[in-house]
Amino acid sequence: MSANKPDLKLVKGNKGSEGQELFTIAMGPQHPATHGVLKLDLELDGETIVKCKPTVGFLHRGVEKLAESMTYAQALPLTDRLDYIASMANNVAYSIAVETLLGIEAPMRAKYIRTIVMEMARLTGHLLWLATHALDIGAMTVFLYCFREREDLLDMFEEISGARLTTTYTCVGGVRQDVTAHFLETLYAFTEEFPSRVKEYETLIDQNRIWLERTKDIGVITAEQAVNLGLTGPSLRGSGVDYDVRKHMPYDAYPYVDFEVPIGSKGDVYDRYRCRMEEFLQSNSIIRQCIEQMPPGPIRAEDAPDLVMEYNPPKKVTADSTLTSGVIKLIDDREHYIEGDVYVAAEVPKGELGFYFVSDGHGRPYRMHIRSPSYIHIGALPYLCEGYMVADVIANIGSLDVVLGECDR
Amino acid sequence: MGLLEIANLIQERYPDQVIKIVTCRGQAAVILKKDKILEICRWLHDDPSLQFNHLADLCGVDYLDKCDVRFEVVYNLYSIPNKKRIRLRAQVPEDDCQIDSVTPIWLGANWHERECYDLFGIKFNGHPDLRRILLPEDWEGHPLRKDYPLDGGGKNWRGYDEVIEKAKRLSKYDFYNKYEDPTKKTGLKDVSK
Amino acid sequence: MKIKYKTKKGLIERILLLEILKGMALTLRRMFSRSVTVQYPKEKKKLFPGFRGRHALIRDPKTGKAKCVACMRCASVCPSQCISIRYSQDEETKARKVTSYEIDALRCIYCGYCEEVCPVNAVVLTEEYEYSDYVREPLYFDMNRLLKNWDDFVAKNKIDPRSYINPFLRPRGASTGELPAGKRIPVPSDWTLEGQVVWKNGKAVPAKEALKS
Amino acid sequence: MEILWILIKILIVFGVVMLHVAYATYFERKVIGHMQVRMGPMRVGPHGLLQPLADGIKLFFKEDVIPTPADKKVFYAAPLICLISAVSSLAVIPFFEGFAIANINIGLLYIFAFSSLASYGVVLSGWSSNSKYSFLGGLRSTAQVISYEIAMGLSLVGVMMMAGSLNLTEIVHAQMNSSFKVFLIPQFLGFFVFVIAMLAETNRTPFDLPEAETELVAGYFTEYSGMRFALFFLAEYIGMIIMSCLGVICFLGGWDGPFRVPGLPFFWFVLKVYLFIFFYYWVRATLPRYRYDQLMALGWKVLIPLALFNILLTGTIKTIFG
Repeated sequence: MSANKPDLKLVKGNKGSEGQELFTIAMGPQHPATHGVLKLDLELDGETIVKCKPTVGFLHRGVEKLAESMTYAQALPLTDRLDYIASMANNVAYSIAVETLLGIEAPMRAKYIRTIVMEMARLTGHLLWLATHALDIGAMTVFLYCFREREDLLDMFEEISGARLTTTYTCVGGVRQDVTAHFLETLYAFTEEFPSRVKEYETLIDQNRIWLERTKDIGVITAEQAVNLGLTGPSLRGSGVDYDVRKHMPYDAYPYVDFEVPIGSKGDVYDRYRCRMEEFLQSNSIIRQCIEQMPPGPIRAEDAPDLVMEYNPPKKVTADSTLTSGVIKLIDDREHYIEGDVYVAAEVPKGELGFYFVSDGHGRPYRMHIRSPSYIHIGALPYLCEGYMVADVIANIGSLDVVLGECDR
Repeated sequence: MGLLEIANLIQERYPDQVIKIVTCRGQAAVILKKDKILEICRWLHDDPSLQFNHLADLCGVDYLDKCDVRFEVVYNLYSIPNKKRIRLRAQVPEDDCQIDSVTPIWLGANWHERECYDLFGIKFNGHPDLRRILLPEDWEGHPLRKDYPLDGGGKNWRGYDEVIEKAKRLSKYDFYNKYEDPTKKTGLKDVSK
Repeated sequence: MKIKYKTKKGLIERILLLEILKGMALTLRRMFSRSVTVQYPKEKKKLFPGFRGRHALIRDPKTGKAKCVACMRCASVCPSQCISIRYSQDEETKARKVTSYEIDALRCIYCGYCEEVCPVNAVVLTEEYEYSDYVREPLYFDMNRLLKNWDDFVAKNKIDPRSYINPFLRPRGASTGELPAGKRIPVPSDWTLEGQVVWKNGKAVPAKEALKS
Repeated sequence: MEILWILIKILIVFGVVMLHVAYATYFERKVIGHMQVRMGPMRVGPHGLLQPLADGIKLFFKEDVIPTPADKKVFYAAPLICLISAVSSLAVIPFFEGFAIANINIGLLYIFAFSSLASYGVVLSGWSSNSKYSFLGGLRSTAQVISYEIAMGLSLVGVMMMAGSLNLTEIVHAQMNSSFKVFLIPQFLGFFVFVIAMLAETNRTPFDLPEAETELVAGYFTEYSGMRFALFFLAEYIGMIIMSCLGVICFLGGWDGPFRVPGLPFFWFVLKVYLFIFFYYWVRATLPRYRYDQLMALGWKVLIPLALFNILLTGTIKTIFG
């Protein structure tokens, strides 16, 4: 297919390569395959795409502006609503960023719990990606098989955080709830079962000739181009670039666990698909290792800022060994709210989710910028789609795994 | 390479461009003048020993009364082969609110810059398609500026009147009508009579 | 780790459509496996304690009124500012008395911050999720409504209001010393820092036991 | 008297087929549901048995929305063309020994002619809706139906050669008299091509691109609603039943079975048709969808040469062995 890509330079204005008029079609914002409210203005020459123009912003809620009038703790629930299919990962990424800014270190147990939930979020995110990607290409049974497992994971989220989607599970300096024995046992049983389930999905599509024809050599993007376009996550690794925030800038418990970063070679839809399928197994093994290694201890840093107060961070209280003596010291040597700026990234299912904070020394972010992977990925969509066919746009959107909540913020 | 090494390299090469080097929580940032930003970025991108090939983030910041120069455009660069990070902060004054676009170097900067233009009103010279991106084309003002009215300036959004009018017109098809007792389940009822 | 995969097929595989037959065998096999559907209004899923559902003000079993002391912590922490409290203050004792406590459930984002910061365990998000309505008014909870929500919850789930615990009233794993006095309620041992679980030999065991052995 | 008898026959066939169509939708939802580890319809009646009835009532009473820019007359006519051409094909199908509304000598050709006619309905509906998605869907469908018609026709030439007739009853008789009892075994190549072409002809997965919901929303009937939508729906399912009947008659020995079921002369026929229909659903639950150009390539580069080769083979064997 890629061989007969039309020469885009010949196309001028509204005329096709042979002078005929182009067929303009607006795909979205209400369209079953655009994964939300993405709008694509496609100009077609027959069924071949000559020009693809994405329009975003239909879900813009001004999260960055909202956060400026909230404390760091209050802004955390906003991150649930970015990538709403793997909100745990956003919670963790946000907490890490704020902790870096405030100079807090989460306790070890909290780090392990966070790594577990982050990888669980990666599983939920990738499961939904596989479900919708396969459904877009027409394999609708994979969709429901994926949701079967996703449901199990969401139940576990509900057990520890009290909500299935908008979890708000982490907090600055740790996590809000400790894990239970039941949770650990269910999760461990799940990880034992999960590889066989992945095999099930693969049986349906991996070697299927229709699937191969629909994904091989479609949406090819070279390594250099992919880096230049700013792609991250599995979409970048499918092109063969070894860039994973978990390895490059390790956070939480990632330095202590053993995992590999799957890398593709060609950069087509199939490679990106394979990358994510391998990540299923890697995440699975990370979860297992974390459960096995998880130490006991506190789950929230002692000097974590209070949820409520903003200008006066609570002081660390130390008491004499005998409380009755009434000697209580207030330690005031910490500098939480300094002036400065940090950029901290974490690897969420979609790619690199970065938070750029500018602090002016108060308990609210002066400026919070969210570097959302989906936003950049949709920006790269025209480079992937032009020259292919209408049906390939669907495959490409699916393979980039975009979520519009995160894109529009 | 240490924390400040790359920042110092930039200062060595462009001493007249660098205003200040700041660090915060183990991260280094170089505050620059905006004039040669494209050149500096190209050098950082192309130099074989630096290779800052990944533009992680680009955004604007509005320091309304906190700084002499009102705006800053922040470039978070990452070098995937060298695993190094540097942050450039180019100062953009309010009266000359424009800066060179880095899209010739990183294609991915395209949408970042559009967003920055949309929400801060900073113009990027040489950008291929500088339009609003997150907000509607006919939006007035740039919401992430600190002096943007938080209550929307007392104006209703475009199309507000039409929506209200339509809601009133269609309210007769509501199952419950808010002008009546909500506990009374009236079903389809025409209130215009 | 470079991914290795083989997509080229041999002649026999190509002709016999082996991979398609495998897929079809799988779907046929699944046809006879148990379905995972929950027939919702008839069957209901068991929720875990701490599910963040409908708001309620806990009725104090001693006084029969709400426990709220009008400290305003919930109202100030609420990210969506859906809680509004009015109180009157005694001139002499400076004691506050709540006169109105309102939660706009349509504005609420169910983050659970209010119950977490409440020093006396007055407000709670109950494990009740079926309260949708066609109009907005019933979803604007005033104080009486919030207390009624609590009564409904107690009656429906047949719980003892004295021993009711919720992971947000007293977070699992929080050390007792850090908690305000009103939150130091008795909880199962695995909720406390001492009863924390770790993984050992293929099962979750309390950390104490794991250290002993 | 003759005419009255034919009328009664028509009524019986039409009524029975409509009932089967209604329950074919139920059957589909149940089968695919269970393959996808869910239950399918469960609410209306015990195990959702009254679901088709509820669907029918809903579709019948729904508002009929007609887009303003649509070409009204053609828009009205298109679903009727589809339905009539599908229903007309039922006239020549022998359901059991001696029972066909019209036992004509060119039965096979008749079915082909009418199934080609259905594509007019599709393309007209796509065009008259004045919607881009419908238009693309209509075009895709026409191209697909036309090219797969060829493959399908050629795949059945082998059967015609072996039976020596185009009359469907004769074809079944020829199978009953042949040594294998079914043409499936000597004509396996033809059967293979027929099954694939059958899926494409009725626009079913993996060849459902005319109505690919993730690409073209719903293809040619995007703009249809209510009863008009239901007509398309009926036409599609009747088309499936016709194609299954054709497969059963030409390859699986029609109403003939290992033994006679007393009182139910159509038992084996219905059973085999339902096997085919189950196969339709099974494929739908398993396979992804082809792309437009890949579909055409498959049709022209694989299926038609295969079918031609099959004809050659059949001819050669028939010439040598008499």
